[in-house]
Amino acid sequence: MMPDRDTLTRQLKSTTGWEGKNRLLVQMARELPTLPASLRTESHRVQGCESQVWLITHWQDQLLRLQLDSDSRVIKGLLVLVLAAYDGQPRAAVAGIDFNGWLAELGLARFLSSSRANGLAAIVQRIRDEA
Amino acid sequence: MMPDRDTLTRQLKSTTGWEGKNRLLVQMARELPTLPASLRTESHRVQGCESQVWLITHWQDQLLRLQLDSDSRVIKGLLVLVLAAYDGQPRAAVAGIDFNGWLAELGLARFLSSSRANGLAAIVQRIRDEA
Amino acid sequence: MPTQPFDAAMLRADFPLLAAQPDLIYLDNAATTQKPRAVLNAERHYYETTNANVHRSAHRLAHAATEAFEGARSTVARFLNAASSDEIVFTRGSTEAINLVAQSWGRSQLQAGDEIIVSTLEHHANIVPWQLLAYERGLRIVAVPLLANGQLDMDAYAALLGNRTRLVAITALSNAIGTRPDLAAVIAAAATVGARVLVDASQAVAHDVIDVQALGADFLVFSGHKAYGPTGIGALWARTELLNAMPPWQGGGEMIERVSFAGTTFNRPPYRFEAGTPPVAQAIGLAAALDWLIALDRAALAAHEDALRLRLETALLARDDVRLVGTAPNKGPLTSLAFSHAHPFDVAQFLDARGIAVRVGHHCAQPLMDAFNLSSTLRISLSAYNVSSDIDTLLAALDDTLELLA
Amino acid sequence: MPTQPFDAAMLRADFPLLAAQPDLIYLDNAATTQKPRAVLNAERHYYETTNANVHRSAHRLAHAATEAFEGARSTVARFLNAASSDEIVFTRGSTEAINLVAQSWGRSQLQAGDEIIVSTLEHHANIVPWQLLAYERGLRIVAVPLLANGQLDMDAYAALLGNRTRLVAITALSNAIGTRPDLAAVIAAAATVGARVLVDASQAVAHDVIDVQALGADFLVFSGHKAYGPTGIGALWARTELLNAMPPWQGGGEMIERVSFAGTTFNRPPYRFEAGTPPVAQAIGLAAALDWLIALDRAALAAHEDALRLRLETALLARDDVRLVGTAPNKGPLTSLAFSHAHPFDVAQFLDARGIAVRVGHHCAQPLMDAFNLSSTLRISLSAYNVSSDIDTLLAALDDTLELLA
Ligand SMILES: Cc1ncc(COP(=O)(O)O)c(C=O)c1O
Ligand SMILES: Cc1ncc(COP(=O)(O)O)c(C=O)c1O
Repeated sequence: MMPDRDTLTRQLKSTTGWEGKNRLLVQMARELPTLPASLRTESHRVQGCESQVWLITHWQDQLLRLQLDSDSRVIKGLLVLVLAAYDGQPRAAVAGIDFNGWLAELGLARFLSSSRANGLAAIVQRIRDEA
Repeated sequence: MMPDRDTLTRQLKSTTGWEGKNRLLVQMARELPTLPASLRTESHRVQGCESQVWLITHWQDQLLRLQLDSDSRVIKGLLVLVLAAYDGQPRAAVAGIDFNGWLAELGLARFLSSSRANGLAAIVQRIRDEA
Repeated sequence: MPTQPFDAAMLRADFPLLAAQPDLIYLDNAATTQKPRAVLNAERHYYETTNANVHRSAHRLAHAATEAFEGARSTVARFLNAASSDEIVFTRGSTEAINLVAQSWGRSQLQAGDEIIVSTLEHHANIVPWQLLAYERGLRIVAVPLLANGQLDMDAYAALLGNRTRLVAITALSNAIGTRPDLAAVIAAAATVGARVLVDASQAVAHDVIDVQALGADFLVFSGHKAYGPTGIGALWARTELLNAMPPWQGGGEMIERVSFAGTTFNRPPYRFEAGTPPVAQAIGLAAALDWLIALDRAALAAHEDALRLRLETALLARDDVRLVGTAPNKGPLTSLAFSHAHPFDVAQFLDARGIAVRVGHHCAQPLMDAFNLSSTLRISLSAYNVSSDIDTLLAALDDTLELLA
Repeated sequence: MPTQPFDAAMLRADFPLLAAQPDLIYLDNAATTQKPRAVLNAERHYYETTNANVHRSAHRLAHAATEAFEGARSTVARFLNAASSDEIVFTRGSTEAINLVAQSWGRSQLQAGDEIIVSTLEHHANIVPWQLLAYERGLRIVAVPLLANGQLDMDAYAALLGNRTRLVAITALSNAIGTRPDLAAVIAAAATVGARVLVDASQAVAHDVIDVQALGADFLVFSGHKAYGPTGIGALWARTELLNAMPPWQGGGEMIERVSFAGTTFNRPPYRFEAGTPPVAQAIGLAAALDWLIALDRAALAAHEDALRLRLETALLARDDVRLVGTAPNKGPLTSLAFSHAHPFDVAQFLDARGIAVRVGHHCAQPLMDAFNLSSTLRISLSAYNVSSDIDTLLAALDDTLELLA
């Protein structure tokens, strides 16, 4: 059972300091199952230059379903947040989700910098493009 | 009779201030005969973007002979200096003439700035190329 | 209507160079403007607190540098009222921006026989890139002539437009004689033949409020150094759909998605057009300049500059040994002069001796000078920090100089 | 032999950013260096005392600006020991300089079937411009492979050289793994087939004494921001006879001699290649950076940086969960790492949390990463102001981090 938004919000907000938050992300990464190698294909890869990230989306009963993975544990921890924000959402809700705002609230805005360095901005963009 | 180097040096050195020097150049310009329109041709024109300058060189009895003109009187005054420095010089002497040094001594270095704006640097270059 | 008069004298205090040289009368603003302290501070602050390479590293400084750089892009977008900051490509200046359009859009879109219309008002930067392209691709460059007062000949323009016209390259404000073409009319007419329009806003940017969405052009370029910003930075604005269709121009870091010897794929705009480390500190300085400009009462600024020009031109019109070159209605704040008995260069020398900086020459607009049958003019170009005593001192110095050279 | 040890700690005081952030350990110098006060002061002083457009106006400021700008060109020439300052073309940086060579020299000199040799060490900036040209002109790009330690495979290089080889594009110092190819041997071999050589000195410029005349290359490029200078400026050095034969690339002001709609003639080099208003203040900042560098004991500086690298690499070699990527002899002062149990990005995150700035990624050298079968490394790159305690702090932080991520 993946942690929900509220739990994640509580945990991350109560952790101060960049090191602490990164530690928590690494721990959270353990919750996310590894994507089988067969699904880690080029077409599921999202462009980012520091780590590899894979994203698979599909619609099930009108709800968005995500599978996500990364070779970096910190990024994988962030993907847990992506999952909590978007997985299981109806199409109409996706555009309204302020993921960037949530990250900022959690003190993690730095990951969402305009930088293309990590693939996170691209992930969120791809998800929004799906809806 | 054109003024010689020593006379020019004396006059310019005893004149202080940018306005005074420019006034003197304008006066000196009167000494330089106007080039007939038939000689003010494109091939005698030296490139400079603020005023037009014409230069004709030839060798007479192994000595360099210059005809010079400009539509600007200040530049024409400077051409009097060029004439005093180079006209009548033997080929072997031309390369050794430190015209820039002389201008600096006269407080006129600004005209010889690396700038291509006035054609003076180009004139001196062309004369040196002749020899 | 501005609610209170524009206080240029107070503004001067923002400019360290002007404050340090109270006797300098700087009237060469169309060549480059002086820089307010806010711009110098912004650049320095960036270097002293943030400096790192952008987009590439994940450490704290690199993050802050990227945010500052992309924030600068947003400021430019806001300043131009662009639909998105993705429509802003940073360049070294106007010249590079026009070359980018010529070499990326032009090379990919234009074919032999196609026509590019340029006006006779244009700066070399908006002529030579098209000539180079025309020479390479067999295009035709067609020049719109001027009326005697320096206005664009709109009838001739209408007649030149045709189904081979692919681009109209036009200045928003002539750097040599101040004419502001009727851009709305130029753009509307171009639209009737499906031609694209590139607006050279190099001069307009410091004086006019620019709204690219309202304007309806396709490309617009400007240089930071002419709008109170640093050297080494400028921008191209282009509509998203045009940028998306444009191939890369320069290759290198930033503009790629994936590089291999087998094949390389490219990043999306605007990054596709920003190969290599960008001028980061300069983009931040430019944003500070635009913020400084945005904070002014722009209508009052324009009225102030126009009043100075009229004060100058009214006085000069009374002289019969001075000729105003370019007398179009709605001119920008610059005045170009020819003299009946004196060479502009000589006049400028004597003005310079009194600390008055003006420019003499063809102003990188030789075809325009040719049209007026002049080889050079003396140009007085105004800016926010000029004051009416600058004009009066200039006029007095002109009196003396023209007498001396009579 | 340096006569006394290099005092990096004292040097740090010259750097306002480092002085203001004493806890920052900046080890991302290959991305961009910090700027000494002398550079910031030179730029600011220019804006506050001299600022004007160059080459164009005749007033006092314009004259002084032109002198300062051309003086900066002479400083670059002196720094590289160029035969003449006419061989120095100012560009935005290395990337633009390489694109200039590709698009001017390359387009005018190369034909379908010609070959360009690039090494597998190259930064994207020294690959993609050649790929774009190759695609347009039907050229072949040939890559020199590496040995396992990251050295250039000189036998393979010799075998690739042939009578179709027209250019060899080679780095002086790899930004990703630190290899310094044997440039003398590379250039001598190229000469035997009459190929030109372009040297990418982007990384070398901050560390090595460069003498273009002794080197015998044809083109050399570098970026100011990697050598303690400002962003937005760099240079191309090229031999006079090559520049003279090269057609213009970008069109605009400065690069022309005479413009008319009937035909345009071009200025001589280097001006022919500097269209538009150049990055004046940045050129002056660059000259200040090079002067600052020239004033150091360069041999002592090199010894200092090398000692830091050895201190780091010696400690890391003792660990079996860390792998040095690139172990060529005579490496430059940078170290690239892979970890057996941790992702470089995660390691860098924890280092960043302790104020240690390093870079993770492909370092704009994907073909090189592909050759090592890696998608990224963690790179520690050193500079004059790094001290041995930086290395010790880094090593301690690495210990903790690798344990945490084990
Ligand atoms: C070896 C090498 N070449 C070229 C470049 C490109 O330099 P710039 O991005 O400053 O144009 C870099 C740096 O990014 C580099 O390290
Ligand atoms: C109207 C106009 N267009 C283009 C330019 C070129 O700008 P830059 O030299 O900054 O590239 C200038 C200024 O020189 C200009 O006044």
